[in-house]
Amino acid sequence: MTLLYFAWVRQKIGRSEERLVLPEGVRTVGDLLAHLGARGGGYGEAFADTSRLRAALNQAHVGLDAVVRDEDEVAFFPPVTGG
Amino acid sequence: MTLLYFAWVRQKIGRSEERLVLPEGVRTVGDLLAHLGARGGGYGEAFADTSRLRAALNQAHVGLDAVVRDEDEVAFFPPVTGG
Amino acid sequence: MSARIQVQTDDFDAGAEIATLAEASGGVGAVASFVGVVRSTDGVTSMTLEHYPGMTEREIAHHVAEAQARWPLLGLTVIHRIGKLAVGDAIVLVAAASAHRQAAFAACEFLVDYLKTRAPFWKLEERGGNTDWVSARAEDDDAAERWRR
Amino acid sequence: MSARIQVQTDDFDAGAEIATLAEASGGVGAVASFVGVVRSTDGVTSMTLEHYPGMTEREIAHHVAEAQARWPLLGLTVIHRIGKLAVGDAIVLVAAASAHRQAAFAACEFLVDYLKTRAPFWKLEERGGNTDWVSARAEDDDAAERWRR
Repeated sequence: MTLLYFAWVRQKIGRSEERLVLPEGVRTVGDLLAHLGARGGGYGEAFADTSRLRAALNQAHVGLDAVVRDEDEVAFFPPVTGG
Repeated sequence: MTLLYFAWVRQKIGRSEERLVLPEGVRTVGDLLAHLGARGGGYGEAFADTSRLRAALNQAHVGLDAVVRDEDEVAFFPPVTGG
Repeated sequence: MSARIQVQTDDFDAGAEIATLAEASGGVGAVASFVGVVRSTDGVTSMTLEHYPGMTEREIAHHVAEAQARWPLLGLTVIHRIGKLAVGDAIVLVAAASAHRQAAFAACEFLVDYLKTRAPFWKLEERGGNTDWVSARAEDDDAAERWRR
Repeated sequence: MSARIQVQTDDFDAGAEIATLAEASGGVGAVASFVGVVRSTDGVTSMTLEHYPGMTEREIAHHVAEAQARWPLLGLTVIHRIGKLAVGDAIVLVAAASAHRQAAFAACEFLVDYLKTRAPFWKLEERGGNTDWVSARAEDDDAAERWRR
């Protein structure tokens, strides 16, 4: 799967994109978020407070309960502030 | 006083402006309207249906009960259609 | 707050007017605007706008002042054209600037509603060789009335 | 109905965009528009806009289609800028054309509300040497929510 990070999520992690093979035990966006946060460091900081995070699955807004597959594009970012 | 006519009121009367000495017995815009309508011809046509007419006294919208004086500018016109 | 009120035969540049409002103060975050356009309703080919010089400017200034009192505005522009206009031509521009969009949109809609029901303009529609004075719309009176509530 | 959606670093000409909508069809009587502008809030000197390429266009297209379904529109234009912008610079243009002003205003406000809460843009404010990511405003969520009622 492709992971994308934007705004301060990107800054804390230190990269904007990475590839990942769907890890064992990861079924939902929430699982994926917990898996990444457990890496610690910048990931730990970026994913510490899920209330400040939003996610998109294949370029559509989703909740943490959305199911992810290995071929998906998943993005993590703060609440949007455009317009 | 100065009388001004706009849109189809002007067209029916055949002029856009005229001077008039406040006629005896004319106290309000409504009196003035009746006085002018009594001239007949284009005036009679223009002032036949008061529900289709609006008036301004010294460049402010007024009702037929507004009191007119000899130094006033009074305008008669249809409901406005700008914007 | 600056307010620009203009009655003119010439066309206007809505983009330039909006840019002027956007740059009027560092506090401007939103410019809402409205452009009225001559429609080809039932075969209309052109339209001639007549107005009451003097009263027009007074009426617009009066409602501009009311808008300024009701909303925290940072700039207002009202340009109304007169004379002969073709289908697709712009008739009027109303643009309002504020820190946030709610005030800008509200002031813009308020001024358009009042222009339609209070500003002394009259439209003469031309269809081929025939002309007709446009009738006032009851919906416009209702739209203006809602601001009194 | 034509809809133009654009994400770009360059500035736009709001007047030209409005004129294009005005002339799109003889039935256009009203063009309502919104221009968002960089404000100098608390000493902001410039701002950098980041977005999610691909998703941005999809989200905007989705809400443009919803606006078209809700109101009788004759044209819609959404231009959102990205990259570094200075105070007073235009960020976004939303313009909606219709026969009458109510639909044009409603569609324009609807799209601005949804851009603010759904389109994946993020603003980084610069104050001198310091930078801060702008926080989402609860008022914006409320503004978008009212269209669901």
